[in-house]
Amino acid sequence: MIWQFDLLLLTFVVICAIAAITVKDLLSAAMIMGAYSFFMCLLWAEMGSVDVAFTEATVGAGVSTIFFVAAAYRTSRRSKD
Amino acid sequence: MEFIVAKYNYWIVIVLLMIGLYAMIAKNNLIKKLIGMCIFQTAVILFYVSTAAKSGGATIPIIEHGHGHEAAAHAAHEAAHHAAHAVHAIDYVNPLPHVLMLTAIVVAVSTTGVALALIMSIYKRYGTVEEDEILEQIK
Amino acid sequence: MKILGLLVAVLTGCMLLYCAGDFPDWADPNSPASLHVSPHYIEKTMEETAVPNMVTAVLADYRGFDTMFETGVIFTAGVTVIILLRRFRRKDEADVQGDSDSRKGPPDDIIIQTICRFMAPFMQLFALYVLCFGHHSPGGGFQGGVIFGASFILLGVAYDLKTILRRIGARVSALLANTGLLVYSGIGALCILLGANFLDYSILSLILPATGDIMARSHGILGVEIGVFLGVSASMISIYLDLSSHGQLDEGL
Amino acid sequence: MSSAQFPILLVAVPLLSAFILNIAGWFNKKYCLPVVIVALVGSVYASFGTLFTVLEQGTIRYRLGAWLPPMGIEYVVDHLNGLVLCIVSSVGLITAIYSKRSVEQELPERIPQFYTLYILLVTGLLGITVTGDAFNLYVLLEIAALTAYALLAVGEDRAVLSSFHYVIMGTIGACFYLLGVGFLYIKTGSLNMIDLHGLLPGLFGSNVIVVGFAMIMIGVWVKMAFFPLHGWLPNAYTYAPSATSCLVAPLMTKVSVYVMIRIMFSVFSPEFTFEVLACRHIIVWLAVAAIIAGSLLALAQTDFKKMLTYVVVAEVGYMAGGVWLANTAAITGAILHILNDALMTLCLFMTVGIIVYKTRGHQFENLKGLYRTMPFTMTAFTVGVLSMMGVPPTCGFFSKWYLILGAIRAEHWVFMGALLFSSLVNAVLFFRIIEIGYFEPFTDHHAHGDDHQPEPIDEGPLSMVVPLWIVAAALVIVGMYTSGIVTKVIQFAVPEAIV
Repeated sequence: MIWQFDLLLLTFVVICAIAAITVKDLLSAAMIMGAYSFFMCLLWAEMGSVDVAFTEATVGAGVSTIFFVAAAYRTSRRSKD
Repeated sequence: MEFIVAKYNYWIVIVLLMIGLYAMIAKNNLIKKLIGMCIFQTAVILFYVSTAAKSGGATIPIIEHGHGHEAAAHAAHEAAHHAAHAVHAIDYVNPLPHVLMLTAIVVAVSTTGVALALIMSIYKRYGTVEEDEILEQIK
Repeated sequence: MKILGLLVAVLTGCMLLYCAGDFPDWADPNSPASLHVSPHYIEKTMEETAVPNMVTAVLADYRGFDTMFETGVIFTAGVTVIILLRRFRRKDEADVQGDSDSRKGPPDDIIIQTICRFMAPFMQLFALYVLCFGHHSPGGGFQGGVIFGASFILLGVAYDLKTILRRIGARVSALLANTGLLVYSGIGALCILLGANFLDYSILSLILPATGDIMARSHGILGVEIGVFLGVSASMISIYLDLSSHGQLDEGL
Repeated sequence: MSSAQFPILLVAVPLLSAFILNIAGWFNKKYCLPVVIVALVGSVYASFGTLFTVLEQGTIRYRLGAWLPPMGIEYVVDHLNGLVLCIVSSVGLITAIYSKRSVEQELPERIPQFYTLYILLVTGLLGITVTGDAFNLYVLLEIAALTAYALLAVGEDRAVLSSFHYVIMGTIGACFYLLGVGFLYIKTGSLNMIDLHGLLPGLFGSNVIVVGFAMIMIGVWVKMAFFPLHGWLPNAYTYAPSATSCLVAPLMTKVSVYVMIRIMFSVFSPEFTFEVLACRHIIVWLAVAAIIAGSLLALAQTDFKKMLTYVVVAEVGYMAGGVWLANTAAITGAILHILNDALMTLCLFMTVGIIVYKTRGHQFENLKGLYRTMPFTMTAFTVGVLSMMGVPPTCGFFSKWYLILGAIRAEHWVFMGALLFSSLVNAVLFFRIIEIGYFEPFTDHHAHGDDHQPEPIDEGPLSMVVPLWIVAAALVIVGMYTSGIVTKVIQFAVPEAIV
């Protein structure tokens, strides 16, 4: 429960969230979403909830990033906004 | 100032909720709307997990000296043995929100999977994933 | 549309800020949330279910009904992706080519393929470890199932979809998902047949050899976790199979 | 299998049969529907058994996994959700029998997956109705929503886009509900509804509870398609396959109204929702807006099915307005309207299904001259129309009667005016349909594009017309027995604290 580490991770999470929304290329948006999920997983592990962190690491960072990449391949990579 | 520092986790949850909600409604690209939905759902999960945290040296919700199956086989003796060093609620993190959030994470992934399948069918039907181009084709 | 989104987001934000001041301080040990129900879980789990990992105990036993429906949610996602994308009739028009220029994808890189081929079995072994040690260490049915599914998806990404289809076809993954769910709800129904309430594992001690009521709960949790493991891993694979090949199950990413 | 296990058999039998059905479906498509029908017959039997047990012994509390309530999850069945259980399971059964031909025509290769999702949707709705735990309600809302997204998306060409909008709105609603439950959890520490009911009165002052209530209400209103948040409903239900709209239109909004009533009265208390929060009148004004907007937009449609979806939005305004008028007559009317409106909407959407099955379209010109070619279907449709307008022998009249009585007693003349106005508009709407059906000459307009020779339009298949007639008869029978239903069941469902 080191609050400096906690605060640092929280700022990273917010930066990744804003970046994932504003970036134009969908593939990099998927990668930033993976980073966002990974920072969330670190945050929860640091808060003591190891099971949720484990699930978020495997499900959030792992599988849903692959789903986004598969969708970006099957549709178009560029997004207008 | 103390008022802010004591609850900084909840301010970040509110900021993430606003980002997610804005992206879901205002973004034009359907996959961007979906990314906003993921952020919105993870923000709710972060809210629940931060209700579970306990300061003051609370460890993860796994009892350390529960030494495996062979000790717990003879349950009667076990109860007496356990009375020696009973478990105190104060030095373990609250496990209930963790259970709820395991469910919420899996629900979030399932909704993402279904929404992506819908986006791919929309792309096959309309040839684009941009909201305005689709609405033109419908009119 | 942008102003509406901004307006709704700021409005909800203010509503939440208005009440956020009234939250108990973050992480204070005597906030109401950690004084009402959770002390029972922390103190009684070891006596009542002989499972050191409280989260797995609460997940599969105290609130096991939630987890059954949650596995139902991931199963529904699998069936939904099949019903939406799967191409049943061959005479459908050719697949719409995504316009991304990397359509052909990177050339098959020998390094990636060999590394993935080495890692896949160890990932599957680790997944089984996570499943079986869900009682003592963080992990359990969900995490193990996703890692097991991810090992096949890794092969699918490194090579192509054929490698997954050779190992787990579309029909096998659908049937596996069903058996996983049937294992879970079957254990619940078994408890009714033996005369207790739904999902009450202590009644299983009648049929499990040489186990008291408490150990029956621990074995019940393990059985349920295996059901979740099968259901989640098969659903993940079947979702990936359909998402990456748009239902044609020919060449993936 | 003693009757004590009925509350769980309601949900466990369809759930188990969903997986058995999916396995059987992979081998042979024909096994799917019999399993669905057997499971739903068991579910209907269990739900009526539960209702009769509740009538004799009062509220039943079934502990899952034999844990004491705040620790484990429990099922609570009282008069209100006993009634809603019977509606959900019987509508599910009738629509299952009805859907055989129309699914074979519209979704020939996807039958196993369709029926798996169909029975999971009915399981989700039954689970929502019977559960006594706030978080379990969220998980079941999610199952019902996810299956509804899929079932709505396999319809006509625009179905996929409207289903995607439904996904976005539905997820916003579900996450608002989850956040609201989180607010209650952070202040009380418990998730069990009865436990919350005990803990909350001490905390009514704190604004976390007030905002938590508002968040839960917004989430439920999105699911209910209550007026300002109804954007997703018309397109989603119009372009859906006809078997899906026969199941989803009568049930999804009514079960969400039940969830709103359950949260207002069983989690929070009536005096909190009506006195502490002074927003009662605003919400009744929203209901008035829902009724007027729904009726006027229905008038403006040229698509028969889309017109009916706007009528559903108006009916939601009836029920929400009735509940928030906060007197016994109005709440009795609202609960009775859940029953009546489910039957009326089912009857109308079944007629649309038969018309689509025969003429492959649901525009107005498909209706020309149908009274001569499809006499049985259209007479049952006329019974549904009479009930929608509120003509005495049918059940629609009685719930409108209670609602208007409640509006008078609450001196809310505008709500009463809206009720009368919408009955008038319903009359105009449906007489327009009957006029097209009777007097316009029958033109063989359809099937110019079909490759096979356009078969003559005659009466709908028996397996679709007989369920329609059962529902039309039920409209009249429920109308006759209204006094019995109200005195025996609904009287106890209304909380005593209301004047």
